[in-house]
Amino acid sequence: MTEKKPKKVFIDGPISPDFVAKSIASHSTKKDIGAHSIFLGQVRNDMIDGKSVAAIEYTTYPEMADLKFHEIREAAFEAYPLTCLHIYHSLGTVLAGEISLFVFTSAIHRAEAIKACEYIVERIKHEVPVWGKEILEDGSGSWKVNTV
Amino acid sequence: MTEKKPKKVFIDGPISPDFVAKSIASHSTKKDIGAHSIFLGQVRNDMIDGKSVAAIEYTTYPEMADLKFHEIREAAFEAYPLTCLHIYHSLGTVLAGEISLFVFTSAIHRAEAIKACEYIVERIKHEVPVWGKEILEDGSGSWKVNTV
Amino acid sequence: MDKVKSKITLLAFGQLTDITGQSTWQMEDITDTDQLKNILIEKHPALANSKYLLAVNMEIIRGNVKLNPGDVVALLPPFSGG
Amino acid sequence: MDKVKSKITLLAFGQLTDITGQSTWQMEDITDTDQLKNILIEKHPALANSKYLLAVNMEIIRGNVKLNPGDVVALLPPFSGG
Repeated sequence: MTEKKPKKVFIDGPISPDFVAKSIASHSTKKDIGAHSIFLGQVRNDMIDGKSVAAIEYTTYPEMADLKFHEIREAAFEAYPLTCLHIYHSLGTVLAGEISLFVFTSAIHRAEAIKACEYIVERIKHEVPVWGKEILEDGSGSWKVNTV
Repeated sequence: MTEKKPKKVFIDGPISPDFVAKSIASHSTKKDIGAHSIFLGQVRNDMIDGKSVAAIEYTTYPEMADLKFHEIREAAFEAYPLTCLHIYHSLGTVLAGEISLFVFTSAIHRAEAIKACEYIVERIKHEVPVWGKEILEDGSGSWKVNTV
Repeated sequence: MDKVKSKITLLAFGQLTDITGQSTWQMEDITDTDQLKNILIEKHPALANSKYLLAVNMEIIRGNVKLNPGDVVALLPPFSGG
Repeated sequence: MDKVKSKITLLAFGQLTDITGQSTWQMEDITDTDQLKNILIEKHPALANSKYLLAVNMEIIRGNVKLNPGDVVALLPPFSGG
Protein backbone atom coordinates (compact mmCIF):
# COMPACT_ATOMS: atom_id res chain seq x y z
CA MET A 1 0.00 0.00 0.00
CA THR A 2 1.22 3.46 -0.82
CA GLU A 3 0.65 6.47 1.38
CA LYS A 4 -1.48 8.20 -1.23
CA LYS A 5 -4.89 9.08 0.11
CA PRO A 6 -7.66 7.17 -1.66
CA LYS A 7 -9.55 9.41 -4.08
CA LYS A 8 -13.22 10.05 -3.55
CA VAL A 9 -15.21 7.58 -5.63
CA PHE A 10 -18.71 7.56 -4.16
CA ILE A 11 -21.36 10.01 -5.25
CA ASP A 12 -24.76 10.46 -3.61
CA GLY A 13 -27.43 9.49 -6.12
CA PRO A 14 -27.03 9.26 -9.91
CA ILE A 15 -24.04 10.43 -11.95
CA SER A 16 -25.27 13.15 -14.28
CA PRO A 17 -24.30 13.48 -17.96
CA ASP A 18 -23.13 17.00 -17.10
CA PHE A 19 -20.72 15.58 -14.55
CA VAL A 20 -19.33 13.33 -17.29
CA ALA A 21 -19.03 16.32 -19.63
CA LYS A 22 -17.14 18.33 -17.00
CA SER A 23 -14.76 15.42 -16.46
CA ILE A 24 -14.09 15.21 -20.20
CA ALA A 25 -13.65 18.98 -20.53
CA SER A 26 -11.13 19.04 -17.68
CA HIS A 27 -8.79 16.90 -19.80
CA SER A 28 -8.49 19.35 -22.69
CA THR A 29 -5.47 20.90 -21.01
CA LYS A 30 -3.68 17.53 -20.97
CA LYS A 31 -2.54 17.68 -24.55
CA ASP A 32 -0.51 14.49 -24.53
CA ILE A 33 -3.75 12.50 -24.26
CA GLY A 34 -4.82 10.91 -27.56
CA ALA A 35 -7.61 8.62 -26.38
CA HIS A 36 -10.28 8.45 -23.69
CA SER A 37 -12.28 5.34 -22.89
CA ILE A 38 -15.42 5.70 -20.81
CA PHE A 39 -17.69 3.09 -19.30
CA LEU A 40 -21.09 4.04 -17.91
CA GLY A 41 -23.32 1.65 -15.99
CA GLN A 42 -27.00 2.54 -16.35
CA VAL A 43 -29.84 1.16 -14.19
CA ARG A 44 -32.15 -1.12 -16.21
CA ASN A 45 -35.87 -1.50 -15.68
CA ASP A 46 -35.64 -5.30 -15.69
CA MET A 47 -38.80 -7.29 -15.04
CA ILE A 48 -38.70 -9.27 -11.80
CA ASP A 49 -41.71 -11.51 -11.05
CA GLY A 50 -43.77 -9.43 -13.46
CA LYS A 51 -42.82 -6.10 -11.87
CA SER A 52 -40.36 -3.68 -13.37
CA VAL A 53 -37.37 -2.22 -11.53
CA ALA A 54 -37.97 1.46 -10.73
CA ALA A 55 -34.62 2.13 -9.06
CA ILE A 56 -31.61 0.58 -7.39
CA GLU A 57 -30.52 1.49 -3.88
CA TYR A 58 -26.77 1.07 -3.53
CA THR A 59 -25.03 0.43 -0.23
CA THR A 60 -21.40 -0.34 0.52
CA TYR A 61 -18.82 -1.31 3.11
CA PRO A 62 -17.12 2.07 2.77
CA GLU A 63 -13.69 1.38 4.28
CA MET A 64 -13.20 -1.83 2.33
CA ALA A 65 -14.58 -0.31 -0.89
CA ASP A 66 -12.14 2.61 -0.63
CA LEU A 67 -9.31 0.13 -0.13
CA LYS A 68 -10.41 -1.94 -3.14
CA PHE A 69 -10.84 1.08 -5.41
CA HIS A 70 -7.38 2.19 -4.37
CA GLU A 71 -5.89 -1.24 -5.14
CA ILE A 72 -7.61 -1.35 -8.52
CA ARG A 73 -6.39 2.14 -9.40
CA GLU A 74 -2.79 1.30 -8.45
CA ALA A 75 -2.92 -1.97 -10.40
CA ALA A 76 -4.32 -0.25 -13.49
CA PHE A 77 -1.56 2.37 -13.46
CA GLU A 78 0.95 -0.46 -13.02
CA ALA A 79 -0.46 -2.54 -15.89
CA TYR A 80 -1.18 0.22 -18.42
CA PRO A 81 0.60 3.47 -19.32
CA LEU A 82 -2.31 5.73 -18.40
CA THR A 83 -2.27 9.50 -18.26
CA CYS A 84 -5.44 9.72 -16.18
CA LEU A 85 -7.92 7.48 -14.42
CA HIS A 86 -11.17 8.35 -12.68
CA ILE A 87 -13.75 6.11 -11.05
CA TYR A 88 -17.14 7.22 -9.69
CA HIS A 89 -19.86 5.04 -8.21
CA SER A 90 -23.28 6.00 -6.92
CA LEU A 91 -24.59 5.29 -3.45
CA GLY A 92 -28.25 5.61 -2.47
CA THR A 93 -31.09 5.69 -4.95
CA VAL A 94 -30.51 5.68 -8.72
CA LEU A 95 -33.61 5.53 -10.94
CA ALA A 96 -33.92 3.28 -13.99
CA GLY A 97 -32.31 5.11 -16.92
CA GLU A 98 -29.85 6.93 -14.66
CA ILE A 99 -26.11 6.26 -14.39
CA SER A 100 -24.50 4.60 -11.37
CA LEU A 101 -20.95 3.83 -12.51
CA PHE A 102 -18.49 6.01 -14.44
CA VAL A 103 -15.02 4.73 -15.29
CA PHE A 104 -12.80 7.08 -17.30
CA THR A 105 -9.32 6.21 -18.60
CA SER A 106 -7.03 8.39 -20.72
CA ALA A 107 -3.80 7.49 -22.48
CA ILE A 108 -1.53 8.57 -25.30
CA HIS A 109 -2.81 5.76 -27.55
CA ARG A 110 -6.19 4.10 -27.81
CA ALA A 111 -5.27 0.49 -27.00
CA GLU A 112 -4.11 1.30 -23.47
CA ALA A 113 -7.12 3.47 -22.64
CA ILE A 114 -9.59 0.86 -23.92
CA LYS A 115 -7.93 -2.16 -22.26
CA ALA A 116 -7.46 -0.38 -18.94
CA CYS A 117 -11.09 0.75 -18.83
CA GLU A 118 -12.34 -2.79 -19.41
CA TYR A 119 -9.91 -4.15 -16.82
CA ILE A 120 -11.10 -1.69 -14.20
CA VAL A 121 -14.81 -2.30 -14.85
CA GLU A 122 -14.33 -6.07 -14.48
CA ARG A 123 -12.41 -5.69 -11.24
CA ILE A 124 -14.99 -3.30 -9.80
CA LYS A 125 -17.84 -5.69 -10.59
CA HIS A 126 -16.03 -8.64 -8.98
CA GLU A 127 -14.08 -7.12 -6.11
CA VAL A 128 -15.69 -4.00 -4.73
CA PRO A 129 -18.17 -4.52 -1.87
CA VAL A 130 -21.20 -2.68 -3.22
CA TRP A 131 -24.72 -4.05 -3.17
CA GLY A 132 -27.70 -2.99 -5.21
CA LYS A 133 -31.23 -3.52 -4.00
CA GLU A 134 -33.66 -3.33 -6.87
CA ILE A 135 -36.74 -1.36 -5.90
CA LEU A 136 -39.73 -2.61 -7.87
CA GLU A 137 -42.60 -0.49 -9.13
CA ASP A 138 -44.80 -1.61 -6.22
CA GLY A 139 -42.15 -0.57 -3.70
CA SER A 140 -40.94 -4.07 -2.87
CA GLY A 141 -37.23 -4.89 -2.99
CA SER A 142 -35.10 -7.55 -4.64
CA TRP A 143 -31.34 -7.95 -4.25
CA LYS A 144 -29.47 -7.55 -7.51
CA VAL A 145 -27.09 -10.22 -8.84
CA ASN A 146 -24.39 -9.12 -11.29
CA THR A 147 -23.84 -10.75 -14.65
CA VAL A 148 -20.51 -12.58 -14.52
CA MET B 1 -26.55 -2.84 -48.74
CA THR B 2 -29.76 -1.98 -46.98
CA GLU B 3 -31.98 0.90 -47.99
CA LYS B 4 -31.43 2.69 -44.70
CA LYS B 5 -30.09 6.17 -45.21
CA PRO B 6 -26.58 6.58 -43.80
CA LYS B 7 -26.66 8.55 -40.56
CA LYS B 8 -24.83 11.84 -40.31
CA VAL B 9 -21.38 11.23 -38.84
CA PHE B 10 -19.31 14.28 -39.71
CA ILE B 11 -19.26 17.36 -37.53
CA ASP B 12 -17.62 20.66 -38.43
CA GLY B 13 -14.80 21.31 -36.00
CA PRO B 14 -14.33 19.70 -32.58
CA ILE B 15 -16.83 17.50 -30.74
CA SER B 16 -17.71 19.30 -27.51
CA PRO B 17 -18.04 17.63 -24.10
CA ASP B 18 -21.56 19.10 -23.98
CA PHE B 19 -22.44 17.25 -27.17
CA VAL B 20 -21.26 14.02 -25.50
CA ALA B 21 -23.35 14.85 -22.42
CA LYS B 22 -26.45 15.44 -24.54
CA SER B 23 -25.92 12.11 -26.30
CA ILE B 24 -25.64 10.33 -22.96
CA ALA B 25 -28.69 12.11 -21.54
CA SER B 26 -30.79 11.17 -24.56
CA HIS B 27 -30.41 7.50 -23.60
CA SER B 28 -32.00 7.82 -20.16
CA THR B 29 -35.38 7.00 -21.70
CA LYS B 30 -34.03 3.69 -23.06
CA LYS B 31 -34.38 1.82 -19.82
CA ASP B 32 -33.32 -1.57 -21.13
CA ILE B 33 -29.75 -0.24 -21.51
CA GLY B 34 -27.40 -1.41 -18.77
CA ALA B 35 -24.04 -0.32 -20.18
CA HIS B 36 -22.58 2.41 -22.36
CA SER B 37 -19.08 2.32 -23.80
CA ILE B 38 -17.61 5.52 -25.17
CA PHE B 39 -14.40 6.16 -27.06
CA LEU B 40 -13.11 9.68 -27.58
CA GLY B 41 -10.17 10.55 -29.79
CA GLN B 42 -8.37 13.70 -28.65
CA VAL B 43 -5.83 15.68 -30.70
CA ARG B 44 -2.34 15.42 -29.19
CA ASN B 45 0.29 18.14 -29.25
CA ASP B 46 2.98 15.71 -30.48
CA MET B 47 6.42 17.11 -31.25
CA ILE B 48 7.35 16.88 -34.94
CA ASP B 49 10.85 18.03 -35.90
CA GLY B 50 11.01 20.04 -32.69
CA LYS B 51 7.68 21.79 -33.29
CA SER B 52 4.49 20.92 -31.45
CA VAL B 53 1.20 20.12 -33.15
CA ALA B 54 -1.26 22.98 -32.65
CA ALA B 55 -4.19 21.41 -34.50
CA ILE B 56 -5.25 18.76 -36.99
CA GLU B 57 -7.15 19.60 -40.17
CA TYR B 58 -9.34 16.67 -41.16
CA THR B 59 -10.49 16.02 -44.73
CA THR B 60 -12.39 13.09 -46.19
CA TYR B 61 -13.73 11.42 -49.30
CA PRO B 62 -17.30 12.03 -48.15
CA GLU B 63 -19.25 9.54 -50.29
CA MET B 64 -16.88 6.68 -49.54
CA ALA B 65 -16.63 7.58 -45.86
CA ASP B 66 -20.44 7.57 -45.54
CA LEU B 67 -20.51 4.15 -47.20
CA LYS B 68 -17.80 2.81 -44.87
CA PHE B 69 -19.42 4.20 -41.72
CA HIS B 70 -22.66 2.60 -42.85
CA GLU B 71 -20.96 -0.77 -43.44
CA ILE B 72 -19.25 -0.62 -40.05
CA ARG B 73 -22.51 0.26 -38.32
CA GLU B 74 -24.37 -2.62 -39.99
CA ALA B 75 -21.56 -5.07 -39.18
CA ALA B 76 -21.48 -3.97 -35.53
CA PHE B 77 -25.23 -4.48 -35.13
CA GLU B 78 -24.82 -7.88 -36.81
CA ALA B 79 -21.94 -8.94 -34.56
CA TYR B 80 -23.13 -7.57 -31.22
CA PRO B 81 -26.58 -7.26 -29.61
CA LEU B 82 -26.51 -3.48 -29.33
CA THR B 83 -29.37 -1.25 -28.30
CA CYS B 84 -27.78 1.91 -29.73
CA LEU B 85 -24.75 2.96 -31.70
CA HIS B 86 -23.55 6.45 -32.59
CA ILE B 87 -20.43 7.57 -34.43
CA TYR B 88 -19.26 11.18 -34.85
CA HIS B 89 -16.08 12.38 -36.53
CA SER B 90 -14.77 15.90 -36.95
CA LEU B 91 -13.90 17.55 -40.24
CA GLY B 92 -11.90 20.76 -40.53
CA THR B 93 -9.75 22.16 -37.76
CA VAL B 94 -9.56 20.55 -34.31
CA LEU B 95 -7.11 22.06 -31.83
CA ALA B 96 -4.77 20.03 -29.62
CA GLY B 97 -6.75 18.98 -26.53
CA GLU B 98 -10.05 18.93 -28.44
CA ILE B 99 -12.02 15.84 -29.44
CA SER B 100 -12.27 14.61 -33.04
CA LEU B 101 -13.84 11.15 -32.73
CA PHE B 102 -16.77 9.99 -30.59
CA VAL B 103 -17.96 6.38 -30.71
CA PHE B 104 -20.85 5.48 -28.41
CA THR B 105 -22.28 1.98 -27.98
CA SER B 106 -25.07 0.89 -25.65
CA ALA B 107 -26.26 -2.60 -24.76
CA ILE B 108 -28.11 -4.54 -22.11
CA HIS B 109 -24.87 -5.95 -20.69
CA ARG B 110 -21.39 -4.49 -20.46
CA ALA B 111 -19.42 -7.05 -22.50
CA GLU B 112 -21.30 -6.32 -25.74
CA ALA B 113 -21.09 -2.54 -25.38
CA ILE B 114 -17.34 -2.65 -24.62
CA LYS B 115 -16.41 -5.14 -27.37
CA ALA B 116 -18.54 -3.39 -30.00
CA CYS B 117 -17.02 0.01 -29.22
CA GLU B 118 -13.49 -1.33 -29.58
CA TYR B 119 -14.43 -3.14 -32.83
CA ILE B 120 -15.89 0.03 -34.32
CA VAL B 121 -12.92 2.22 -33.37
CA GLU B 122 -10.48 -0.23 -34.96
CA ARG B 123 -12.50 -0.44 -38.18
CA ILE B 124 -12.81 3.35 -38.39
CA LYS B 125 -9.06 3.81 -37.98
CA HIS B 126 -8.28 1.23 -40.69
CA GLU B 127 -11.11 1.57 -43.19
CA VAL B 128 -12.59 5.05 -43.26
CA PRO B 129 -11.02 7.48 -45.75
CA VAL B 130 -10.22 10.39 -43.45
CA TRP B 131 -6.92 12.24 -43.42
CA GLY B 132 -5.47 14.45 -40.74
CA LYS B 133 -2.95 17.15 -41.54
CA GLU B 134 -1.08 18.16 -38.42
CA ILE B 135 -0.67 21.92 -38.26
CA LEU B 136 2.48 22.79 -36.37
CA GLU B 137 2.95 25.79 -34.11
CA ASP B 138 4.79 27.67 -36.88
CA GLY B 139 1.91 27.12 -39.30
CA SER B 140 3.60 24.41 -41.36
CA GLY B 141 1.83 21.12 -42.04
CA SER B 142 2.65 17.43 -41.64
CA TRP B 143 0.45 14.53 -42.69
CA LYS B 144 -0.57 12.35 -39.78
CA VAL B 145 0.07 8.60 -39.72
CA ASN B 146 -2.14 6.45 -37.47
CA THR B 147 -0.79 4.03 -34.89
CA VAL B 148 -1.62 0.52 -36.10
CA MET C 1 -12.49 -4.43 30.89
CA ASP C 2 -11.16 -7.78 29.68
CA LYS C 3 -14.55 -8.47 28.22
CA VAL C 4 -14.40 -5.44 25.96
CA LYS C 5 -10.95 -6.48 24.81
CA SER C 6 -12.03 -10.02 23.97
CA LYS C 7 -14.76 -8.84 21.62
CA ILE C 8 -14.78 -8.98 17.83
CA THR C 9 -16.98 -6.74 15.71
CA LEU C 10 -19.37 -8.25 13.19
CA LEU C 11 -20.67 -6.44 10.10
CA ALA C 12 -23.39 -7.69 7.75
CA PHE C 13 -24.30 -6.19 4.38
CA GLY C 14 -26.92 -6.38 1.67
CA GLN C 15 -29.41 -9.24 1.77
CA LEU C 16 -27.62 -10.77 4.79
CA THR C 17 -28.95 -8.01 7.04
CA ASP C 18 -32.44 -9.39 6.31
CA ILE C 19 -31.25 -12.63 7.96
CA THR C 20 -29.09 -11.27 10.79
CA GLY C 21 -31.55 -8.51 11.62
CA GLN C 22 -28.67 -6.16 12.36
CA SER C 23 -25.78 -4.71 10.40
CA THR C 24 -23.23 -4.34 13.18
CA TRP C 25 -22.80 -6.07 16.52
CA GLN C 26 -20.16 -7.56 18.76
CA MET C 27 -19.40 -11.10 19.88
CA GLU C 28 -17.22 -12.48 22.65
CA ASP C 29 -14.88 -15.44 22.99
CA ILE C 30 -14.65 -16.38 19.33
CA THR C 31 -11.39 -18.11 18.51
CA ASP C 32 -11.62 -18.69 14.75
CA THR C 33 -13.86 -18.19 11.73
CA ASP C 34 -15.09 -21.82 11.61
CA GLN C 35 -16.38 -21.45 15.16
CA LEU C 36 -17.90 -18.10 14.26
CA LYS C 37 -19.72 -19.52 11.24
CA ASN C 38 -21.17 -22.36 13.30
CA ILE C 39 -22.46 -20.00 15.96
CA LEU C 40 -23.96 -17.69 13.33
CA ILE C 41 -25.74 -20.55 11.55
CA GLU C 42 -27.13 -21.75 14.89
CA LYS C 43 -28.58 -18.30 15.52
CA HIS C 44 -29.64 -17.63 11.93
CA PRO C 45 -30.28 -20.97 10.17
CA ALA C 46 -31.06 -19.17 6.87
CA LEU C 47 -27.34 -18.32 6.63
CA ALA C 48 -26.68 -21.97 5.75
CA ASN C 49 -28.42 -21.40 2.42
CA SER C 50 -26.84 -18.00 1.77
CA LYS C 51 -23.86 -17.33 -0.42
CA TYR C 52 -21.38 -15.07 1.30
CA LEU C 53 -17.70 -14.47 1.89
CA LEU C 54 -15.98 -13.46 5.13
CA ALA C 55 -13.61 -10.54 5.30
CA VAL C 56 -11.38 -10.20 8.35
CA ASN C 57 -10.13 -6.64 8.75
CA MET C 58 -11.24 -5.91 5.16
CA GLU C 59 -9.38 -8.86 3.67
CA ILE C 60 -11.39 -11.71 2.19
CA ILE C 61 -10.38 -15.01 3.75
CA ARG C 62 -10.74 -18.60 2.55
CA GLY C 63 -10.63 -21.54 4.94
CA ASN C 64 -10.39 -21.18 8.70
CA VAL C 65 -8.62 -18.17 10.19
CA LYS C 66 -7.77 -17.47 13.81
CA LEU C 67 -9.53 -14.40 15.25
CA ASN C 68 -8.05 -11.90 17.66
CA PRO C 69 -9.80 -9.45 19.97
CA GLY C 70 -10.57 -6.26 18.07
CA ASP C 71 -10.86 -7.98 14.70
CA VAL C 72 -13.63 -6.80 12.39
CA VAL C 73 -15.36 -9.64 10.58
CA ALA C 74 -17.67 -8.75 7.69
CA LEU C 75 -20.25 -11.01 6.07
CA LEU C 76 -20.30 -10.11 2.38
CA PRO C 77 -23.05 -11.36 0.05
CA PRO C 78 -22.23 -11.44 -3.69
CA PHE C 79 -21.28 -7.97 -4.89
CA SER C 80 -23.64 -6.22 -7.26
CA GLY C 81 -22.18 -2.79 -7.88
CA GLY C 82 -21.91 -0.92 -11.16
CA MET D 1 -19.93 13.48 -77.12
CA ASP D 2 -18.08 10.17 -77.31
CA LYS D 3 -15.09 11.85 -75.76
CA VAL D 4 -17.08 12.85 -72.67
CA LYS D 5 -18.39 9.32 -72.37
CA SER D 6 -14.93 7.77 -72.58
CA LYS D 7 -13.63 9.78 -69.63
CA ILE D 8 -12.94 8.53 -66.13
CA THR D 9 -12.84 10.82 -63.11
CA LEU D 10 -9.79 10.93 -60.87
CA LEU D 11 -9.80 11.98 -57.22
CA ALA D 12 -6.75 12.53 -55.04
CA PHE D 13 -6.75 13.03 -51.27
CA GLY D 14 -4.50 14.02 -48.40
CA GLN D 15 -0.76 14.23 -49.05
CA LEU D 16 -1.25 12.94 -52.62
CA THR D 17 -2.78 16.27 -53.65
CA ASP D 18 0.63 17.82 -52.91
CA ILE D 19 2.00 15.56 -55.67
CA THR D 20 -0.85 15.62 -58.19
CA GLY D 21 -1.41 19.36 -57.74
CA GLN D 22 -5.15 18.83 -58.08
CA SER D 23 -7.80 16.91 -56.20
CA THR D 24 -10.18 16.09 -59.05
CA TRP D 25 -9.68 15.81 -62.82
CA GLN D 26 -10.65 13.65 -65.78
CA MET D 27 -8.68 11.37 -68.06
CA GLU D 28 -9.50 9.80 -71.40
CA ASP D 29 -8.89 6.42 -73.02
CA ILE D 30 -7.77 4.55 -69.90
CA THR D 31 -8.50 0.84 -70.17
CA ASP D 32 -7.33 -0.51 -66.82
CA THR D 33 -5.76 0.50 -63.49
CA ASP D 34 -2.26 -0.75 -64.36
CA GLN D 35 -2.22 1.55 -67.40
CA LEU D 36 -3.60 4.37 -65.25
CA LYS D 37 -0.88 3.94 -62.63
CA ASN D 38 1.87 4.01 -65.26
CA ILE D 39 0.52 7.20 -66.80
CA LEU D 40 0.18 8.83 -63.38
CA ILE D 41 3.75 7.94 -62.39
CA GLU D 42 5.02 9.31 -65.69
CA LYS D 43 3.30 12.62 -64.98
CA HIS D 44 4.04 12.66 -61.23
CA PRO D 45 7.20 10.63 -60.56
CA ALA D 46 6.90 11.22 -56.79
CA LEU D 47 3.88 8.88 -56.82
CA ALA D 48 6.29 5.97 -57.27
CA ASN D 49 7.52 6.54 -53.72
CA SER D 50 4.07 7.15 -52.24
CA LYS D 51 1.98 4.64 -50.38
CA TYR D 52 -1.59 4.66 -51.63
CA LEU D 53 -4.52 2.46 -52.53
CA LEU D 54 -6.87 2.79 -55.47
CA ALA D 55 -10.63 2.79 -55.04
CA VAL D 56 -12.80 2.29 -58.13
CA ASN D 57 -16.30 3.57 -57.54
CA MET D 58 -15.57 3.70 -53.80
CA GLU D 59 -14.36 0.11 -53.60
CA ILE D 60 -10.71 -0.52 -52.83
CA ILE D 61 -9.14 -2.74 -55.49
CA ARG D 62 -6.05 -4.95 -55.48
CA GLY D 63 -4.31 -6.01 -58.68
CA ASN D 64 -5.33 -4.81 -62.11
CA VAL D 65 -8.94 -3.88 -62.80
CA LYS D 66 -10.60 -2.95 -66.09
CA LEU D 67 -11.95 0.61 -66.17
CA ASN D 68 -15.13 1.74 -67.86
CA PRO D 69 -16.15 5.21 -69.00
CA GLY D 70 -17.74 7.06 -66.10
CA ASP D 71 -15.76 5.21 -63.43
CA VAL D 72 -14.48 7.23 -60.50
CA VAL D 73 -10.95 6.30 -59.46
CA ALA D 74 -9.68 7.61 -56.13
CA LEU D 75 -6.06 7.73 -54.97
CA LEU D 76 -6.13 7.12 -51.21
CA PRO D 77 -3.06 7.69 -49.03
CA PRO D 78 -2.97 5.87 -45.67
CA PHE D 79 -5.98 6.83 -43.56
CA SER D 80 -5.40 8.88 -40.44
CA GLY D 81 -8.82 9.60 -39.01
CA GLY D 82 -9.89 9.49 -35.38
